[in-house]
Amino acid sequence: MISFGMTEEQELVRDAMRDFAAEVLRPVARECDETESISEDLLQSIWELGLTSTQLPAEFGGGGEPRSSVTNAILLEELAHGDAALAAAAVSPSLFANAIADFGSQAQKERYLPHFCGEKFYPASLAVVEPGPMTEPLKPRTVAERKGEEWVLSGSKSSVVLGDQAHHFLVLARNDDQVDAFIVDRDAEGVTVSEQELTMGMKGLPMVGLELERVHVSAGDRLGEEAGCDVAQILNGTRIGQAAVMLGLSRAVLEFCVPYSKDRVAFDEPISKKQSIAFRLAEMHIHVEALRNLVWQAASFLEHGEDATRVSRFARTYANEHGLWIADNGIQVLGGHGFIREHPVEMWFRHARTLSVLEGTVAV
Amino acid sequence: MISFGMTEEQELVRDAMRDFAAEVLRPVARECDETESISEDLLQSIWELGLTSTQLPAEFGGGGEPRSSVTNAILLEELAHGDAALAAAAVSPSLFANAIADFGSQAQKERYLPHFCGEKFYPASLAVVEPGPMTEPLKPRTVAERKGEEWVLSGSKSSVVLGDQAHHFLVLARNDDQVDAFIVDRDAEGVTVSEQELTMGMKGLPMVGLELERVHVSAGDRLGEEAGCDVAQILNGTRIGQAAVMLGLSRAVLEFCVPYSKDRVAFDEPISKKQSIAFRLAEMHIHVEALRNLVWQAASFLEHGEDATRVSRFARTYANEHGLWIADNGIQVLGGHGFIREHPVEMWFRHARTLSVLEGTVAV
Amino acid sequence: MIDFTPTENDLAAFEHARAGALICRKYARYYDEHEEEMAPETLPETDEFYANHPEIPPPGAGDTSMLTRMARISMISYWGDYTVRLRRESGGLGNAALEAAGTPEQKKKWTGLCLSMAITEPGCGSDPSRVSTTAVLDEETDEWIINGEKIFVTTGIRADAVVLWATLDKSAGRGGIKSFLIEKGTPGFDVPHKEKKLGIRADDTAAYVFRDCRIPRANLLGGDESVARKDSGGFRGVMKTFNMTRPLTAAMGLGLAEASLDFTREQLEAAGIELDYMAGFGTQIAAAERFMRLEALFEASKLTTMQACWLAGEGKPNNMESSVSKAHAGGAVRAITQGCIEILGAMGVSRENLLEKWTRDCRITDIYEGTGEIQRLIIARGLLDYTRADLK
Amino acid sequence: MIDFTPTENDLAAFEHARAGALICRKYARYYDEHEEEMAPETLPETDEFYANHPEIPPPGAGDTSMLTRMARISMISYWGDYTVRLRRESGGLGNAALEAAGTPEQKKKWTGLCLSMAITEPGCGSDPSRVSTTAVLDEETDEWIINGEKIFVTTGIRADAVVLWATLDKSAGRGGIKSFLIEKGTPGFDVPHKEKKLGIRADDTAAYVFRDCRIPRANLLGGDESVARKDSGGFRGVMKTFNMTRPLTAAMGLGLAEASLDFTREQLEAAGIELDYMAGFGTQIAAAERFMRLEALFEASKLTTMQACWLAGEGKPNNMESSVSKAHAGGAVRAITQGCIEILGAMGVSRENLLEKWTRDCRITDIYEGTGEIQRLIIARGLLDYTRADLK
Repeated sequence: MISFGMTEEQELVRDAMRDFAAEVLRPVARECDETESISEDLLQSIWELGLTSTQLPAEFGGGGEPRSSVTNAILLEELAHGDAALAAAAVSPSLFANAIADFGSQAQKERYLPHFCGEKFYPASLAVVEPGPMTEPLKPRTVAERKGEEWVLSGSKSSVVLGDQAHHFLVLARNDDQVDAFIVDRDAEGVTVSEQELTMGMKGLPMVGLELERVHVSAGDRLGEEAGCDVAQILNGTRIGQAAVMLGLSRAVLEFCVPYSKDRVAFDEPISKKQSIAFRLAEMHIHVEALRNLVWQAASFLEHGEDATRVSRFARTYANEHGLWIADNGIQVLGGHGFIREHPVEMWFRHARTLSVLEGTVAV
Repeated sequence: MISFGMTEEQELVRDAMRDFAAEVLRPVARECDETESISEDLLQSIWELGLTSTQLPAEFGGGGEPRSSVTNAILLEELAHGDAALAAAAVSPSLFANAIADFGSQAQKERYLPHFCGEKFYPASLAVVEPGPMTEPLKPRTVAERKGEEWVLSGSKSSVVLGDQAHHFLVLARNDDQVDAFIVDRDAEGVTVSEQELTMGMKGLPMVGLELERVHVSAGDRLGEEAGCDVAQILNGTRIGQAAVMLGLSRAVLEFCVPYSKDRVAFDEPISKKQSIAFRLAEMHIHVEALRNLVWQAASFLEHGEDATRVSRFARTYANEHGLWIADNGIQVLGGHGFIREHPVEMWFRHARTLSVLEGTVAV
Repeated sequence: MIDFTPTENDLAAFEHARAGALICRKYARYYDEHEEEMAPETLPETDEFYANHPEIPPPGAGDTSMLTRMARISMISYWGDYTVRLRRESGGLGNAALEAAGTPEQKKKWTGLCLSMAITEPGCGSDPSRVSTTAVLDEETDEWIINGEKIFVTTGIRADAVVLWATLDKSAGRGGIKSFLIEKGTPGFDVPHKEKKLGIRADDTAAYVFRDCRIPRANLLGGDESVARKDSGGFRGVMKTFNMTRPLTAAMGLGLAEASLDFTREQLEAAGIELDYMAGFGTQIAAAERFMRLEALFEASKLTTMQACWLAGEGKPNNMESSVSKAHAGGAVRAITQGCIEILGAMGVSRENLLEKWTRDCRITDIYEGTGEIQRLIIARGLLDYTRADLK
Repeated sequence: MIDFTPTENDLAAFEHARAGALICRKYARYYDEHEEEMAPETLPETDEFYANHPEIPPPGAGDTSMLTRMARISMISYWGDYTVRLRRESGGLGNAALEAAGTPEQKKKWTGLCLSMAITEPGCGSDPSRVSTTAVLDEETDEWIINGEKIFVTTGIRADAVVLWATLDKSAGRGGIKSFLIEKGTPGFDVPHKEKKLGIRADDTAAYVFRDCRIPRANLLGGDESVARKDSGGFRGVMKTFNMTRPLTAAMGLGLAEASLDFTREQLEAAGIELDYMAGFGTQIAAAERFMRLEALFEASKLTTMQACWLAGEGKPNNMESSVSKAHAGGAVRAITQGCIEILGAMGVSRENLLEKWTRDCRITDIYEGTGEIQRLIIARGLLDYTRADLK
């Protein structure tokens, strides 16, 4: 049944996240950006929302609630409305934990999931992006070679979120034409974690690079073990997640520009009374609304186990095209004030550009 | 020396063509479009402007004036300001004649050029486009096979302008990786000229398809004979020509919309006083001015024998991107009136879309 | 709940519409090239079609709601053709207005007729408050006397009667505008010509002229009461209609855009071009990437249109969403058809294919029922909490 | 004649600029990351550079004209970096205003100083007629008393003095605005801080505060006469300056866009992606086609900017063309840097490369010296033959 109505529960989640984003995330966003860090306290207080653990199976200590990609998209929009970088940080352990929950063998679930159900923030991450121009998430250059009972991984990854503190990485690697995900411990021999990468935006979400020099992992560390996993489905989750974050960011821009343009007087009236401004706000709204529908559709397909490949691409493509436009025009609406770091729009401009090119950094 | 000033002679040409376009072309454009034809009388009266013959060498009966691609770009802009289809028809014999003048052997020049220096309109055309999706002008599927002293041509062409009456065709064909142009007489065995093609716009410029079934031409009919020719340079001339026509068309849209929007009252004032309209007119003007510079640059490179490949692509790419936008927005400025065939903007919309996808139909 | 998966019953309804649309498409080119003819009320295939394709039951409790489904079915029907229908809906835009604002007596009398709606005048465009057609009450005969000209009257030739916008008092602006029911054949009501257009050529868009045309007092839509209740008069009645018609207008254009995408996809596939939806940005052949962007744009517009209808079905306010869907679709169909032509090249502008026709037909989407600019005004006012006077 | 081929002499000048720019680029990242520091007046390499790179003779009769060449040289210099220079120009925007509107005495006294220009106020943005900083003449002491705040003062820290816009009479709007020359260190003239910005961080954009700041009567730019001649006063003087500065501002942004394209081209080539300029539409890898579109946009903007300067050099009116070049470049640099990031992916936003910095730096192009919206207003007024009152 095609329907656009949130459940009551989803409305509650939305409201709670909206409040949290406004009260906790937005006030510290600028500081996190300028210091290029996120405090342990903040990560812990986000952790206590239970974003990761609530939807993990009860048998491993989770809340046992059925995972809803749609609900996750809703909450990501709200968190990203507070700040895109902190939103991504907030749900980053899910990048790893949900892949294990979805595709892990029983042994893998038993081993890893309980970590994500504890009281303390437990970082772990996904490694998709590789250095060099252009990104082909499903065609990694990192290789996994089977040697007897082991896999040997070699390659480089970049943009691994919270990789400075992650305990485990889920690394996409290629064995001939087959792409798999491998669980790699931070301390495994041959793994080098780089200094924090310096980026244009999303600086409250520390990222690192990984060098994998003939890293040996056991056959049991291939996600899903002998069954393998559906890497495309994992990537669809991240494409939707990034689109949801772009959605929240875009709405933040619009909602900042509306009152600003009503207050700001030029040529004897509020600039909001100029069609060049008013129509631009309308255009932002049009694309925010449309993007939300695309995100919801893709999340719904993913949630129901339908093939979400096309719809995820649509959400991500649209999010980039219009999210970048909206963030750019947020600056233009503010004019000179958009260019200085007193207002958040310049930060959102940097966030949007950064978010648009990083794959695998946030998921629903 | 980088300079943007027309010579006095160019200004004279511009003014003369502007008048001709306004007095002769624009008044009949709608009728030519609705009847999908161009009258012999009109072709003859255009012929008498000497657009083709003036710049052909005196030894073959031409005016002997040095050919100036820049001047041709200027005159095409003006003619297309009258009507894009009729502008293309006006200079169509040059597609063939100038290629002969530039790359033909002495024998070829002696044989063909005098036809274009007579008092009567002499149609001949270039065959670039092929049926099927997407166009790769420099990678034709039509093949030319060398058999002893002959070439055997096989393939299909479409969008051959004035092909219903052309005496000769210059056909692009491939021999392995080598692309050449071949002079094919209309009456050659194996040549089938289709019924007039029915198109969306540019209907005052009748076009046909060609079927070439093992058409034998002599070795002397390869353009340039043993020396061959620079097909890329011929195509650059057409890319610039099409950009120049798009430029004239775009300016026509703008110049129609300006007075219209000042006259048209809605919500108690001329719509031109709305920023949504006024800024759109400004945007049209910005792109018209920029496109003219690109066209002039490419024509100037071509004229001076410099490599015009990149700059021609820039002109054509920009012409399509912004010409299509301008023609589309011409309709929007007129609203409902833009949709009816009383005003020319709907015709220009069709012209622009048609022009944007046809290669080799007009040249500087 | 948020869900995007149609039920079996929904799918059957969509398939039904598509099968019918395919038949209509066979006639699409003919009636475009023969604009002087009217597309027939029913096609030769119509009876056989309905005999072989039993009616699909209306949505049940678990199905997609009626209006949401209707949005999708409209897209699919127009995917076949803009004008040709298996069986023409008997009503026009005026019927919706009658439904929304008519008195019980009026509904009883006029519902069976095809009613066009005449708003636009040569000088008024998207600004209905500038209506200058006048209605003057002749107290002696209890008749309205109508004078004025109307253009762009959709279904204007086929309609049996018209819902006409006229002003009782020009100085009252918007407040003075009322709607009147007028039958064809009434003395003083002329239909001088069918408009010649860029697209939707088979559609009978007409011009109407009224010269001292007299109609009974009872033909004021909504009855005399509508004159008394100043701020809930005819204008608002029609605006209410627009809340339903805007997304459906969007859906009509989107059907043509979807047809364009389907045609282009087939051609790309035939040419051996793969569409890899997992590929990274920039790594595929440009035509494929461009095409996927157009698909994303379509999908966004499709969902947004269905959402506006879904809200209406839920009885929720959808004024903003209606305008969003209309503005979005208006821009999307322009971009999609242009993009498909650019991708396909010369075959995109050939009249041997329908893509060039869809391009012309759907260009109306951003114009009628309020241009994209009018929709953006409505949206901006909503965002800024501005009145009509605050933002013009 | 219409010609686009630089002469040998032109090329030597461009090469000279490029060699210098390459040195500046080495410092670009450092001063971006250390915004609290000021980029130095000269670099360690400066003297050696000028020793090894003899000055290029000014344009001769057959060369590209001075102003046209200057546009291209600006692009090339900014291609190195937005802020770091081999040797800083001693002047600021205020020097151009002095040159355009100063009296001979003023020119003599102030030309040697670096003059910033202070127009924008916290509440006035792109609307200089809303200037609320006041200048009141104290007839007794023959001094002007200045009060108000200014923001976004380019070279505001480095400047020795400022050309300040202030109003003599708010009720006179634009007509009441005059420019004043004020030296740093004058009591009542404070420079509270350097602005923290998205980009051009090393550039010393400052805020100024004036509190009962007294300056000699003779510091009114253009002298007392400028008060008398109402309609050719300070405002027009500065607008005249803008006619020269708009295309040069465009050129500065375009230099950064060109740097972005050059970097992206290198990366594509290194990745083995061929750019085929003869290829048909849609047939290449998407990144290549996208890239060529960005190149075309750059080229269009480059030529348009040079044309505006060429007109100035010919002594021809260039008001429209100046705005066209500024509006075009403002949009082009936004699109080009965004496109390059999208093409390159993660490396595009990494601070290991300069692309992300160029993206931030050039974002100012569409904002200062009149936003893109202001330029479009000017262009639309020109097209429609409208006054400022006709189109707001």
